[in-house]
Amino acid sequence: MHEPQTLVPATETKMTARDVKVFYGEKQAIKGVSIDVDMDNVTAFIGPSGCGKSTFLRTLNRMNDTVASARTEGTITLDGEDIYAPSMDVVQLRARVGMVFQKPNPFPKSIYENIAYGPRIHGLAHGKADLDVIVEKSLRRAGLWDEVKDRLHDSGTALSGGQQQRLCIGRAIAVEPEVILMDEPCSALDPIATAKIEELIHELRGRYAIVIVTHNMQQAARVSQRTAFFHLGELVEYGVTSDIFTNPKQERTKDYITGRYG
Amino acid sequence: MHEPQTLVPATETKMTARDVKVFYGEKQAIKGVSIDVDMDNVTAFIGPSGCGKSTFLRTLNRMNDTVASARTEGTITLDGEDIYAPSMDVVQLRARVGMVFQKPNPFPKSIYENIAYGPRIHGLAHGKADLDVIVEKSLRRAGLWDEVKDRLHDSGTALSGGQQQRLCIGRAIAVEPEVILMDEPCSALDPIATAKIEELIHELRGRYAIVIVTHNMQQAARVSQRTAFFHLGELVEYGVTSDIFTNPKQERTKDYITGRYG
Amino acid sequence: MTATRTPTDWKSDAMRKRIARRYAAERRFKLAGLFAVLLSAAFLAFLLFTMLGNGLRGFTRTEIAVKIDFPASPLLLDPNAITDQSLANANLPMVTGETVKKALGADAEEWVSSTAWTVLRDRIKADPKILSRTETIALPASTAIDLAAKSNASPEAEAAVDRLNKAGLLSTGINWNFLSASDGTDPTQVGIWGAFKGSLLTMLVTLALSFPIGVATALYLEEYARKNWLTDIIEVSINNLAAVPSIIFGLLGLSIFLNFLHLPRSAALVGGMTLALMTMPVIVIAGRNAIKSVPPSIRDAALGIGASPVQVVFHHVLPLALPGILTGTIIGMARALGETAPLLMIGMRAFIATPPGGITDPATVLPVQIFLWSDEVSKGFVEKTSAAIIVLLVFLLAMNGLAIYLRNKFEKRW
Amino acid sequence: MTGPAILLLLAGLGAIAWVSARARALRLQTAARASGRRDAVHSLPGYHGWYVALWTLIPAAIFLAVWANVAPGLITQDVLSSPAAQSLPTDDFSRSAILGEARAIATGKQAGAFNPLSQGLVDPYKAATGKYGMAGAALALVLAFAGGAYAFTRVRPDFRARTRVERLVMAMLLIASLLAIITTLGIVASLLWESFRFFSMVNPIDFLFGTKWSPQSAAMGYGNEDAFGAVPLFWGTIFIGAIIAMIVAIPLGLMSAIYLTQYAQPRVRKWMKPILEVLAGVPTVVYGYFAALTIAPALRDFAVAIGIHSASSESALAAGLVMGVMIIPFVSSMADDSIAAVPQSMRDGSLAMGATTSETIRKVLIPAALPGVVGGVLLAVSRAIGETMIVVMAAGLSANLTLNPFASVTTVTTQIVQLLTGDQEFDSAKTLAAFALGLVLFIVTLLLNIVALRVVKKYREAYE
Amino acid sequence: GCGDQSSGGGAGGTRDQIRAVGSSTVYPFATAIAEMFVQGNPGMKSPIIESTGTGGGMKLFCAGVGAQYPDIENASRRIKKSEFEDCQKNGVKDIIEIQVGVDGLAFAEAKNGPGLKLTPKIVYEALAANPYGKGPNKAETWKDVDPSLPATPISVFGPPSTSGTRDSLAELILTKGCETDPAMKALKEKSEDEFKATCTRVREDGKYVDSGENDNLIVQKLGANPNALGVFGYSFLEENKDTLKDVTINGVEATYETVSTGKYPGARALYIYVKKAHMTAIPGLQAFLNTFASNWNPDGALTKRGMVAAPDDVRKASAETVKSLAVLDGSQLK
Ligand SMILES: Nc1ncnc2c1ncn2[C@@H]1O[C@H](COP(=O)(O)OP(=O)(O)OP(=O)(O)O)[C@@H](O)[C@H]1O
Ligand SMILES: Nc1ncnc2c1ncn2[C@@H]1O[C@H](COP(=O)(O)OP(=O)(O)OP(=O)(O)O)[C@@H](O)[C@H]1O
Ligand SMILES: [Mg+2]
Ligand SMILES: [Mg+2]
Repeated sequence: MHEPQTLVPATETKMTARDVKVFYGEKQAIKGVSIDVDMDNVTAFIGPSGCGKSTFLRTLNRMNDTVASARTEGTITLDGEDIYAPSMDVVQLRARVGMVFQKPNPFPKSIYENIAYGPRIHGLAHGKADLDVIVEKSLRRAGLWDEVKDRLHDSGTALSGGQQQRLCIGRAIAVEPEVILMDEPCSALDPIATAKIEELIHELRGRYAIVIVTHNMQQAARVSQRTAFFHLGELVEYGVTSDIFTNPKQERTKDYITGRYG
Repeated sequence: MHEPQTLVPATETKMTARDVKVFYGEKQAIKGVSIDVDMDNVTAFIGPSGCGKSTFLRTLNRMNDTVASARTEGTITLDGEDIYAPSMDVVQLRARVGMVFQKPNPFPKSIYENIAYGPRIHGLAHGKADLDVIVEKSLRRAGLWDEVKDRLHDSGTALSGGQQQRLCIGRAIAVEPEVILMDEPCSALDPIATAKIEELIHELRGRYAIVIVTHNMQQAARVSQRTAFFHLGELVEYGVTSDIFTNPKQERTKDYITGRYG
Repeated sequence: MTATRTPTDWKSDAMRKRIARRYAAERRFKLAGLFAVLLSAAFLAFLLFTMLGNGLRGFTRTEIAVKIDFPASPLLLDPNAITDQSLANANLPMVTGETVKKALGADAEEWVSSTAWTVLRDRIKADPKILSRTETIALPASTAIDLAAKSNASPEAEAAVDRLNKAGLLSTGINWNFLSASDGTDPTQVGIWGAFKGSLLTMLVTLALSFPIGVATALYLEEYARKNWLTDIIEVSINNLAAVPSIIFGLLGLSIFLNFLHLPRSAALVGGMTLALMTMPVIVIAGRNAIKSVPPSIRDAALGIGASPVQVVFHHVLPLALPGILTGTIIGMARALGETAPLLMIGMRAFIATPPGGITDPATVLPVQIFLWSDEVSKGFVEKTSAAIIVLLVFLLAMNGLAIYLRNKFEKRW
Repeated sequence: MTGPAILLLLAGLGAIAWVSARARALRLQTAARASGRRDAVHSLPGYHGWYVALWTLIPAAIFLAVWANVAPGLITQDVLSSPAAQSLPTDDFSRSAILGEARAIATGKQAGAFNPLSQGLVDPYKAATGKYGMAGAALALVLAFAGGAYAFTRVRPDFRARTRVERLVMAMLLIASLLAIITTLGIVASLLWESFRFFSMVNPIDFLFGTKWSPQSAAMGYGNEDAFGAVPLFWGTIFIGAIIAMIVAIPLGLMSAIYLTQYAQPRVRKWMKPILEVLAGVPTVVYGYFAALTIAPALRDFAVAIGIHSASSESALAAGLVMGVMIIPFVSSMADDSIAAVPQSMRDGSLAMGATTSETIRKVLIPAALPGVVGGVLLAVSRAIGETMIVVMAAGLSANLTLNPFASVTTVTTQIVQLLTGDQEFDSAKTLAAFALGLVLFIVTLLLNIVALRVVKKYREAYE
Repeated sequence: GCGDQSSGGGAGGTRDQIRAVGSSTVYPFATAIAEMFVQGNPGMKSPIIESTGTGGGMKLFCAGVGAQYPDIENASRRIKKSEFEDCQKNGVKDIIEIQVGVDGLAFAEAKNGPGLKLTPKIVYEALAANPYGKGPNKAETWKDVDPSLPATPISVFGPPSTSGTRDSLAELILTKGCETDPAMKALKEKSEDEFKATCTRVREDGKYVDSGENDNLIVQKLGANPNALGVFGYSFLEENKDTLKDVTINGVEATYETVSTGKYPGARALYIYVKKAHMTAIPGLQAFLNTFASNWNPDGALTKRGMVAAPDDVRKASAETVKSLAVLDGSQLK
């Protein structure tokens, strides 16, 4: 198991959210959340079920647009650009802000095609050889290459749960995004697979801005440098991970972390 | 969080498995496993992904029968009766050995109907009032009553992930089974919901024989009195939980528990 | 492995162009979809409007008011002893012709429908005392006059209409007879009721057989059948039956239901059974797709609390698959409702002037009636054909409406 | 006793059996439950009720079905031996006509006698009917009681009534699916004999591989050679049904389904889907007139305008286009259902990669929904192959082996219908050719389906 | 028991309804008679008239004697020897043949058509597959056939080869046209078969269009295509005089008189066949035949519906048959 991580002085703020509110129809799911995501630190979102972690995460790459009833207010920027501005191109935004879902969702295509999908639609590869290189590199980074290199043309759905999740991470990496959002990427995985993915997060850190939602506080402590604690759609506390876990400022955070909550 | 549990002298062995082998087509997934499950202690199955925990769990209530390619050998008894004997009624067996799945799978019916379904098909309730009592009791035991008592007629699928899982546990309890099998019941849950379910397991212990599959070793340590460690389809080590975690006899167990594995 | 890639430059010109192209493709695709929907809908609208344009006139008819002086007419009837037979013997057609001539002029016999005398007969039957009075009776106009009054026809007919209009003798009313009568040979007197009832009975038989059998087959194949040669044979037969031309089902119906089982010819029962064989595969195929898309976790959940396989299917799988099954049923039944070819072989392409009383009585169905009328010599049948098509479409809409209501009711997300 | 009365009585008995067995099971089970182990009780009382009710009803019903077939014979026998029957004519048909009339009068279906002889037979008929009716009813009741009593004695708390009842349900499901095989056999059987006779007149090789179809040759008695080459018909079928119609139906149907599931408001989809389904139910005569009088002349003018002077006013294109419109719903509804059934997570996965909606649809949703889409297309092709009216009216009846869509072609089914409904005598090669065509078409589609099953089995992909 | 003699088909052992099957050409006349029959015989159920085509009808008709088999066959041609034998084999021994009228065969074109004037010879040369056995027909326009005609392309909508109307076309027009050539007459003596093939086979290159049984459709198509010629039942011409005009044959116009007297060359006999064994068993069958007989005269109801009355002597003979129920002698059939 890994040691808790120490905060690196942020060099570059990648994304900012200011007073973000999300409504599902009448119901408000996010109540004015402001957060900064930087390149060099991993940000973890924790909080009880239904507090709005996933919802907030999905506002960061506008995946909430696909939910008919969802409505977002406030400003979110990526490199200073407002991502909800009409001039913002959603397709490009999503390519720049990749996402890994809680439940692994490989396409019912071959492993190779799963990875190649993104580079193909974005025209990142020039020719087959180039694509092969991208696929190999992405699978290597996702820690899956050795396990699947001999069966790249098997279906992605034929892999075990942990492998599927790594495939999805590889798929997200393949388009070289700038930010990676992960929604409970390890909840379906055993400790070994989890450890692999955590290792991967460490490796990716610094190259990508990473946001991870997790239920597992140990995991949050292990992989993140900043932690945001959500409760009932509010951002209760946001700060350096080690502070949050050892010295929470808010009573609610403390109660949650020590399990006295609910 | 709970303290590690101490073993209670077993009063009654509920289920025994002797030299159980399971094959998926040609592939052997379980390689001769023998285990006893007793009424008073919670048994936890741990092991890396794909080692056969779920497969073995599913042989205990013959859910593997539903997989066309699966074939089971060996003897498994419930109260001394061979559950694979031709005279055994599978349906009744499954009513006696309840199961909670990893992925919450409520029926797309109302919360009330989700709970009431089992008692109805097994004729456990006499009249509506009786059924109401069963539903309330089961939901209370599953720690869900307070959250849903005002919307019993909403759909079960409209609940959050953690609530759905508790609903499924409630559904399993409602038919008053003798054994409850839980396949990673907390993997989708946050710590609070997890704590609730662990509490529930404590409460249920002694009344039902309980077997739980988990990836979370802390959880295994918290809730179980006996732990079985599986690896590649073999039962590597089986014993008192505290022994396994503090003093494993097998090298493989030790490696896994300390995370040096894989 | 090559050197680490530089992060993608999303702002580059090439990338911008590419995105613009992709958006253009996206718009084109969406427009293509919209175009497809609108085009299909436009076809339907065109067909419907054409039918309505031609057919609505079929629901009205032109009548000529004729003053009839019964005592003076050459009718040999005793008002106190009116029977069907005495009416039949009274040579009413001739009498009607003479009377009309007397009232409207020498060439007027051609103006009233050749079956106008049945109106007189019914009046006399209803009230024999009429025989001692003079009464103005609205007689249905002949096809020529009817057409001339509604649109345009031969100059002679137009002239006659003008004359009648001037005299104020012409009136147009809703042709209730069209909804209540059955097949006939005079377009002014025919009705759709017999064929409608025949279609109704036939569809009931078809639905009663094909729906349960189709659903049962789909359930068996998807849920219970082991994958062996028998299932393969069943599967292939069903897929193949869907491709068998309907006339062949007619041949099958002829040889099995009529020649072997000796069921009555021309009956809705046999028609329904034949069409059921044709509809069943459609329901099975759609049903299997629907059953397949019920998530396995639902089945596990039910099995896990001790539901038997039969309970799992009937309590959980079937309700969830029902919308898809109903889709299959809708298109299968729609096809059966419009089918004529197989019915030909089992004797339903026939002139049947009395509505069927039950499923074993001789009957015909709407599409056959339409087909027969479309081949009639008399021009008066043109609008009747269109009107019958409207009735068929209304039937179809009602049938679909019911199924769609059910489908929407059962459509659930999980 | 009359039929409806005895059926009603049986239904009543069944209901009583159900209620009493259920009550008994409930009582016994309550006792058993109170006294001990869980597995002392097996099935719900309702299942015991059904078990006993089925035992009461099924044997009696089977008996009645048999009896209904045997009794009339016995009754007639009885009547024939009555004195009034001695004066009946010997000729079979008049005799049975009189008997039938007497029976109709006896059962009240007919008021007066058309044939005076039948009046005398009414009373013997009434007597015999009464006698055998009573006998049948009594036997049925005895059977019902025996069955019910046997089953009733088996009601015990741990009796596995549910298993038995469910076994019957399963048997019924199996029988339902066997019906498909029976129908298939029935079709083969009803075509085989006539086809055989046809092939004894015409060489099967000439039939299957001949490229000239000219049934007038045979019809008018010019001999069979060169007359029955079925290739142009099969080509016409493929050309119209599988090529032209599909070129219309697949894009329109699939794009409609895509638009409705992915782009349109749910409310629009709810309305448009059923509206499109109406297209499948418009009678084909309507399409036929539309094709022949609106589309075909327009196409011919168009063809002439672009310089194809040979264009005929009957064209494969006209028939195919209209047929394509007719089968749009087969493609659109089935595709709609299966696209909607692709899990949302697939769609989210693709969108989150930065794919546009159309890329997601084309590259992820359609491949995942392919089995359903293909199923719909197959149904559509099947429907197109079976269509006759549109072809007769718009594509003509001349069997040309041509690639020119503006030429007149004809299809197998159309020829079958024409041959069967024509004025030619039925035993000529000409009419029998219809059966041979049907059989060959049947076998061809059967083979195609077998191949399709193989292929589908190999490439079936699951996404859950 | 030896089975139930009184059962089989229908409700009960007998039918109280007349059933007729057969030709779609006779169908409209039979239905008209059915209607009049019911009106004249209140209490009788309406006969059921099926339109199956003559051939299919014969098959049903000859399948046997009994309630499940039809009583009457409507035929647009005479019964064939093979069919008669089939009947005999199945116990349908006594068949009554009644000619009920004549169906006119009319040639027509659109009102604004070129106004063709035809003779059997021209029709033959325009439509034959192999005119006079001298090789495939190459005529493209009417002018190619006869210089007096306009140069409009040949395009004829006519009955399909399965139809009885097509037989009439072959017999009444094509054969006559063909026989104008003495060589063909000689051929007739030599080889009946060859003669028939040369004289009645119609070209299949799209100039002659088989048009199904739906004559209304031909009428509509002619309206849309002024250059085309249509061949169909006389009644359709009469009903559609506002959009069509007749085409003279040998200078004779198609009118009721010319057709019924046979001056207009296209006319063929229509028959009904009745099972004698059913006469006593099916109520109303005799009355039905009587209704037919009283309506087939030149001023009768059938002619109003477009049928052409048979010549006097034929009508007289038919009326006699209806009375005497004389049975058909199979030996004179072909
Ligand atoms: N599509 C939706 N429509 C309506 N309400 C929604 C929808 N999705 C989520 N919600 C509601 O919004 C709130 C926040 O949901 P969200 O999924 O963000 O929670 P979460 O923190 O991710 O929980 P979990 O840990 O269980 O995944 C919840 O109350 C949920 O019920
Ligand atoms: N239906 C199946 N068909 C074939 N092989 C299967 C099937 N289900 C499981 N297996 C295989 O059997 C082995 C044991 O699987 P099982 O699901 O029991 O693992 P597990 O210990 O529960 O893993 P996890 O922790 O990932 O759930 C694995 O190798 C798996 O690939
Ligand atoms: Mg979430
Ligand atoms: Mg598992």
